[in-house]
Amino acid sequence: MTVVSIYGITGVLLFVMGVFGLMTQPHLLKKLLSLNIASAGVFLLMVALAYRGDKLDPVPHALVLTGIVISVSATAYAVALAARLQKITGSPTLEEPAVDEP
Amino acid sequence: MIPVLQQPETWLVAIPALGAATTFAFREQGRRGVVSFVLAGIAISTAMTFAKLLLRGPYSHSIGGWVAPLGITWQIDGLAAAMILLTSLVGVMISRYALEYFGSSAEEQRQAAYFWPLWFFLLSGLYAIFLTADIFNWYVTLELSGLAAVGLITLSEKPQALTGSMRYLLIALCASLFYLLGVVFLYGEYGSLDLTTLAARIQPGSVTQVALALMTIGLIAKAALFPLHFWLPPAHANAPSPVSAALSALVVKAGFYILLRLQLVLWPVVSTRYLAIGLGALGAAAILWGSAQAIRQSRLKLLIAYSTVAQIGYLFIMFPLLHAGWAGDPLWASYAWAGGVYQALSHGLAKAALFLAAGVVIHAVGDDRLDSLRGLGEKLPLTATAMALAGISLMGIPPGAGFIAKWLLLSASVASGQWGWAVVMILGGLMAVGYLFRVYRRLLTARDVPVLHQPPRRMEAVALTLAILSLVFGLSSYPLFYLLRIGAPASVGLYLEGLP
Amino acid sequence: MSLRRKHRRWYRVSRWALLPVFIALAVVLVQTVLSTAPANGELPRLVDEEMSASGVLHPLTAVLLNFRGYDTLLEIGVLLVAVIAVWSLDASGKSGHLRLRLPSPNNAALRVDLSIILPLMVLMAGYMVWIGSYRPGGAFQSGAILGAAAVTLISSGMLPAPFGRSRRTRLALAGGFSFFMTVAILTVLFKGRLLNYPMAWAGTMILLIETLLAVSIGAALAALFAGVAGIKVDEPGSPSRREERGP
Amino acid sequence: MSAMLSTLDPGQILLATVLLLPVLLLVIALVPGMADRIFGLAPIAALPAIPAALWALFFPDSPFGAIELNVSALVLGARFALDLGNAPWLFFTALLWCCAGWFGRYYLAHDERRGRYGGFFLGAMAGNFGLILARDPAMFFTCFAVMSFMSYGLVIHDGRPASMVAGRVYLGMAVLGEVLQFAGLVLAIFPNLGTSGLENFQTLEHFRASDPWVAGLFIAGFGVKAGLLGLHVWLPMAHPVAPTPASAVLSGAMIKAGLIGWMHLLPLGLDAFPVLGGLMITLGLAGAYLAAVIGCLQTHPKAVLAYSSVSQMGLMTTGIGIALTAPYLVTALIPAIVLYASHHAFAKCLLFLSVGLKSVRNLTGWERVVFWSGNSFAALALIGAPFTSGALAKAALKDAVGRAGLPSEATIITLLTFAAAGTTLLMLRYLFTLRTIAYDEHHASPVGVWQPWLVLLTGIIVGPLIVALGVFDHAHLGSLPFAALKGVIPMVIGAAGYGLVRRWLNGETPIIPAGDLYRLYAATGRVIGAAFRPRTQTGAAAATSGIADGFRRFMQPVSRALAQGEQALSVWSISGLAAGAVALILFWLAQ
Amino acid sequence: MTSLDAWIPLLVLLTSFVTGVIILALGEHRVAARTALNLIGAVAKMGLVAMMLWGVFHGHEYQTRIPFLPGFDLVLRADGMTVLFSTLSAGLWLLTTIYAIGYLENSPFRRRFFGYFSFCVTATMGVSLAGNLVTFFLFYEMLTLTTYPLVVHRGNEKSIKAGTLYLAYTLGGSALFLVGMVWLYSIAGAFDFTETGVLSALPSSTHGSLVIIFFLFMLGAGVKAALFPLHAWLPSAMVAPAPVSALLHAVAVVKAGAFGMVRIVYDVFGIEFAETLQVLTPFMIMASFTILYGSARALVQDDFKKRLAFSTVSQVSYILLGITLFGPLGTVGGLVHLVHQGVMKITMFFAAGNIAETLHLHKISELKGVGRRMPLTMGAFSIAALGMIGVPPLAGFISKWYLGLGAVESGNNWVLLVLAASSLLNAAYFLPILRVAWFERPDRVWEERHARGWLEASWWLVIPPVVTALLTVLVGLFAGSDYSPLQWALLITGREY
Repeated sequence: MTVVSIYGITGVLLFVMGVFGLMTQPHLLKKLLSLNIASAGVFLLMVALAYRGDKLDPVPHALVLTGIVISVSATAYAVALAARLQKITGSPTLEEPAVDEP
Repeated sequence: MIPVLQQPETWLVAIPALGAATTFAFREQGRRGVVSFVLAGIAISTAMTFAKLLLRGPYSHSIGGWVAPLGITWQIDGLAAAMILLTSLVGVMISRYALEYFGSSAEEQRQAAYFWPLWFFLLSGLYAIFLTADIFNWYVTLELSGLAAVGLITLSEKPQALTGSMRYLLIALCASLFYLLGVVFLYGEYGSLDLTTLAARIQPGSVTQVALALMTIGLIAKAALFPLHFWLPPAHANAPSPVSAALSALVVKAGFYILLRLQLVLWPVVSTRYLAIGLGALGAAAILWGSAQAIRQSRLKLLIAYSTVAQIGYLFIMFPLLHAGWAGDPLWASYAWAGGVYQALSHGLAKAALFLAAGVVIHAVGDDRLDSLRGLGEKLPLTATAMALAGISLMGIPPGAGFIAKWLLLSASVASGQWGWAVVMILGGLMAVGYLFRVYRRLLTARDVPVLHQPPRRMEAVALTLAILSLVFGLSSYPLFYLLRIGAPASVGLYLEGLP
Repeated sequence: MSLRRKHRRWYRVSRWALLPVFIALAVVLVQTVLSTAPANGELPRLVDEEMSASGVLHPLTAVLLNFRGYDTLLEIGVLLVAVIAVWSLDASGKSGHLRLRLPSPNNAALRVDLSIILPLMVLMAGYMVWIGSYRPGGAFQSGAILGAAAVTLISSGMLPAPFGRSRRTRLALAGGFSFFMTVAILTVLFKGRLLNYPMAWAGTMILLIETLLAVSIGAALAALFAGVAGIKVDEPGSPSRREERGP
Repeated sequence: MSAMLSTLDPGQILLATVLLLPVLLLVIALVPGMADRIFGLAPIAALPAIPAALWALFFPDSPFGAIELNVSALVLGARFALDLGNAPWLFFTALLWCCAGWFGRYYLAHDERRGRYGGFFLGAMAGNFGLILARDPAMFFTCFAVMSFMSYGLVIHDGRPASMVAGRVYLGMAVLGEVLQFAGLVLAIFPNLGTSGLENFQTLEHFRASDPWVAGLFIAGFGVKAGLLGLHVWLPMAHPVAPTPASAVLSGAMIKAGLIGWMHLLPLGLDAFPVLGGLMITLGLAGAYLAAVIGCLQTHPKAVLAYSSVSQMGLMTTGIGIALTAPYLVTALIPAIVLYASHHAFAKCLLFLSVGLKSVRNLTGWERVVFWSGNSFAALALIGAPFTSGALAKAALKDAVGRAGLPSEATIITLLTFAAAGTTLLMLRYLFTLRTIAYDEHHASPVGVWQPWLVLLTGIIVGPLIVALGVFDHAHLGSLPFAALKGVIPMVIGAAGYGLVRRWLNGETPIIPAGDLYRLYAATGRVIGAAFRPRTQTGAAAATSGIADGFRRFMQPVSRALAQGEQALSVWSISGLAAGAVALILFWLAQ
Repeated sequence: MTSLDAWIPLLVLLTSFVTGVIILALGEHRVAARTALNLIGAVAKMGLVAMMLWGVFHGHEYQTRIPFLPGFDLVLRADGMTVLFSTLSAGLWLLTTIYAIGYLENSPFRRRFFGYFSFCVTATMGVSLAGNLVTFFLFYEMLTLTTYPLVVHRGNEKSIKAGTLYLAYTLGGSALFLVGMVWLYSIAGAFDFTETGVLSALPSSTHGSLVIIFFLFMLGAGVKAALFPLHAWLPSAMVAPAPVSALLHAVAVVKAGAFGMVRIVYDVFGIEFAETLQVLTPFMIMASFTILYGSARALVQDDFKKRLAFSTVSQVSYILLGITLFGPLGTVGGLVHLVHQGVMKITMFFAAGNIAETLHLHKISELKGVGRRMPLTMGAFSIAALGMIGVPPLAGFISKWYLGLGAVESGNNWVLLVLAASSLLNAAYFLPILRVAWFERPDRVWEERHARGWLEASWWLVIPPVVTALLTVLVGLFAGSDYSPLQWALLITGREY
């Protein structure tokens, strides 16, 4: 088991955990955190992959950077949205379920 | 000037993006001018892109002059052109509509101030999606358009819109991660992000399969395929109407488009037909489930949104048909291909028309309960006509464009002996009749309604134009098929080669 | 049983049902990581080969702003979209979403600290842009520092809060992206390819772009922060500051 | 039009006039306000037919002798002809129509609906002439139908409930007859059809029945009109309620259309259908006797006359039956039947008109004498008393039958002979009931009303003779024992019989109501109808709403399930589950 | 001439389509303009159809081809059958338009009504002009959709329900048709309608599928033709205004279904090939049953229009009966009934509408003495009713005559029983109407005659039924002439065998 594998496996486990959290955590902030964990997992895997071979691969790094910016942007917006939601609905969670009886 | 004229595709991305920045930075000043400029730009660039395509055949554009796999490459062929056509048509129309939709009240002006930049970014993102052939670039463009789309939904400050968009956002982000994970695996396995390069290198293998499966999951969630569609109806139904139109007509197609590209390039090599059948089964379930839900709704926009869920199902039935064709007679695959793309186009036009018409209704009577529609047929004849004409396409009745799509898909399924899909599609058509006529019969009910606000004629005209377009494409498929034939992969091009 | 209660039960049951599914997912993914083929090293080699033409010395920057500069261009767009979207949530700009209690702007210690730290941060940011061409760094790092500087200012009450939506701010926000996009389209005019910098100009242009981008990114990050964390100041007289906003 | 006319020779113009004159008058009558004026012209419409018929009868070789008129554009290629075969029919029919129309002018002069009556009268007349002259099936059928349907208006003329019922029965039976004829015609053509199947169907001869089933259809189809036993119920119901002149033509002229149909379409002289022939003989004779018995029980003179018609038609039916059994006899039988038909027509017409006459004239003095003696004479003629036309007709009939060589020949002749007893019974009953008809001064008519009556009286003497001279060779005619006093025997029996039963017959209401079997048919019809009658809701409507209800009931849980399903899917963990499951399935499928 | 020939079929469609569009675009209150447009359109269409009639008779080819899908063109073509049906439609459209103008005087939604009315006729003409299945299907569906607003025209609960039922049935049928069409094309490729059919050349291995396809087609078209058990929409669609019912029953929807069957049997499969496949008999039986069923149901209706509706159910199946009787005579009967039924039925609906509109009577039992109040209307009705019964020499007789001959020719003598029973039933439900109307005394005092003059109602309302009644007489009485529908049917039939 190489270092790459360890990072990689950690990455995917983080991803799965994050997604699991997203699915199961009712609080919106926790959902967002879960998402960030998941994306961190993916980024970790990317970085790990860059370390394979004899030469450091700059491409995944660039991709991760891009990914991070996107992730930051999305998270910021999501937090704003969550805050707005809480202000309007008074609840930090999404209604379960979303669909009302027509 | 010559190089500009030679690369019209770049303007498709650049013009709306610059328009977005401008409308953001300068807000009210000269907005109409900027919008007109952008729309004209879109129209001209689209036309020129097509002209170039027709003259030169399929071509690629290596960004920065860096050829793949180092750089990002755009591939412009018939399929991309078809989606660009849809985007331009619907985009221009929605823009025209939005100019009227946001009125002069302070509140509406504030909304408009954010609508335009977000909307132009969305357009730019969509063009970028349809042009590119780089799997990571797709991630970026998906995020760009996705984030813009969510932002647009929240312009409607209704609580349902906010919760809907929150769901949408979370799902979209999660779906993107799935997709990205798949991209990472593919990159790890083949060392390239370029689709063409990948196509050359790809081999069956567990990593490949998992990667493709991950990407597929992400994309079907973005495309709102059953059972991952649940975010769509609240989001689409509660957004401002031009936004709903854009979402249903264009944004969900993005996920489908990428999946189709992957399918076409990679899957003939690696995919098993069971995967395709699985997707088809989800599509079939979507048709039935979405239609059944639409029939139950008591709000117009929810009904239309569920109709989108159903209509997306047709797109996915294309996949098992493609595979059946590849396994059997390539002609069948080409039927499925042409039919699937046509479905994307026809649904886009018709659904945009419907949502825009719904917007007119809301403008006129203040809400979109189905029962508020009673007697509106007489008060808003243009809008009612738009709904009716758009519905023809959705129901798959000639001369709606949806008929051509359904015809080809049906032909493929019958010819390849896959009767199940045919039955579902026919049932779906009938159910579409079921939910659409819930609308129409209220429109035709005799009731004297006081229209609260006479909507601007232009809004009605735009909806009607789109609806008529959906019939125009239904009357003759040749123009689109000529376009689509350019650079169609050999595996699906047989039918279109038969064009005179 | 009411529907709502029914859902709660679904919720509980489905949570537990999720666990095995996700464990299976994890197993599949781990297996996939383990069976990923070794790198073929093609891309790093290509990057190396083309470094000379990229106009920069650092491969990461080369990839980020030249080879895959288009990704970066769009990514800046994403950032801008996020800002617009956040602002749109609170269209009036009157109130933020979260309430922060600010220290008094008259706090002398804070002022002194800031007067030292802020110039340093700006300097650092400039350095980051400069160094990006041959070492890890670049517009993002620089922008992050600038953003942090702005956030510091905001949370110390020195910058009008919420972060103003004046045209100047908006120009700063949109400027980087617009410039980048304009350059991209200008290269089409001259070279026929999007973002195809003339070889001789590549370095300069990238530097220019990075500089502007850094400003924009910084502004964007600060705007995001301000948009999310609308500031509420309890002290008298503060409303005048709170009301300051773009036209 | 003139070009068309110029291609017609004078004979064809005459024929066209015969056919078109009633139609033309009818069309004019449809113009608002014209009906009442045209009403009086009805007898004139029948006039051209009389000379035309006579001409054809006696100068067959002249330009007016054998006329053919083909109008291919009409219906399915219409063909008309006037020749020796149908001239006698046209002759007595036209005369009857003329007299009845003439009589009607007086009889209905005060009737407010006389215009309507005139229209129907003209229509029926046109149909009657047309069917006599038609030589192609479509036209024949057309004219037959026109006559039948137009007569309906005559039957229900006064609009009283009894008339309406009678009209309904009449119409029902008429339609039934049409339908049976139609089926017969259609079936009959097939063996004669050319290979291409699209050749024009030329003449009625092509449609002669060639197999027993088709013949059976024709027998029944025309039997309705001819009052074949079992199908005769409309006769005794319709005749009493119709205005007298209408009854006269119904019973005298129109009833013969059935005979004409049989003669055209049964394979007389070609094939022998002994079973059907036997059936017709049986029904005919049974009808002759049974009708006499039932008729005797009637209280209204017109009902008695109607039964008499059934009875007389039974004898003619017997003749046809024999012709069907023994084809070789046709040449002798047909003239005999024609003669008999004409004789019956004149006599019956006069008797009917008498009923009317009595109600519109206050008979006193010479009128009374003339009336009763004329009636008696007609009655005697009908019975077949020696030296009357009836005797001549019966003699001709029996003579023809006598050559048959049938096993039952003697029996038939005997039965034919003794049918006269029944007729005697009926005539006595008629004369008796006629007395009860009272003078109605509201409808008093001028003396002119006697004119048609007197013409007919002459007709009874001369008319059959003319026909006989036309259709028989004179030597044969001379040999007929029409003066035989043997004929008196059945009369005596009949008279005695009437004397015996007379005391029972004095009730106000008939013992067996007119229309005898109708009650039975109606009851059967009601039973069958009840089976089809809807309960509360009509079948399909109930089924539809039932299905709709069922659908709604079925949809309620489905709808609920859909709602819950969609709600469940929007629960994060469940959708996550779904997503995860889809993912795993896709992984698995992708392998 | 040749270049114009290619345009005429399209022009025939456009005359009513453009009219419809302009009418919809005009305001509700532009009565005069609308009336003028309607009449101009109808007359223009008549003229063009007459031109085609003349041309087809003299061997001209009228064909418009529009590329639709690769391999499939939209083909508008005039052949014998087309001309038969389009002459009927164009003629009756003119009359119905006149009638509708009078009927809807002062009622709401006239703009919508006349707009969709024109579209409906466009669709019908399209159905008749269609040169292949796709084109046929296109107009067939267009017909369904454009008729819907007419069915629900009144916009009340009842008409909405009827409309829903109508849609459920007709679109369900279309789905079957669509499946059949796709299937057939997947077996046989693209083809145009051809006299004597095109499918007989297919290998015998496909025959099993072809049988099923035939059933799909016929059931698909059978819904519109109100074949039992697919007929329930028709009686309930009676809630529509009278001109709509008239058009629906006589020309448009029901007839399009029947015409579709004709096309399928003759020009797709070919009657001889269909006979080889042994698919005709089931439909013969279905048609026979429908004939009897419709009549039996009509018998117990007291609602005037309902009775007529069930009568339509019965009468239209005569057409199917005719085309499923193998042999030229049956074909002639079926084809000629297509026209005859239209002329007769439209008369009846005009008349029923007149009575409802003028005297507000809807039940048969209320019609006592109507004949005297409205002699022209009732006279027209009577002629049509007698024609329906098959009384010679009216139109219905001609049809029944050939149908009967056809039955014998094809060796299905039992069909005669059906015809006979049906005629009796027809008589049983039509004649009482005549009796009540003509011979029973009115039990009420009628309102004064229409204010406009000596006619019993507005002349817009009276002229059309009188004209169609005259036609009923003329097409029957002069069936033997060279210009009668019968001769045309004979001409067509000659080409089909």
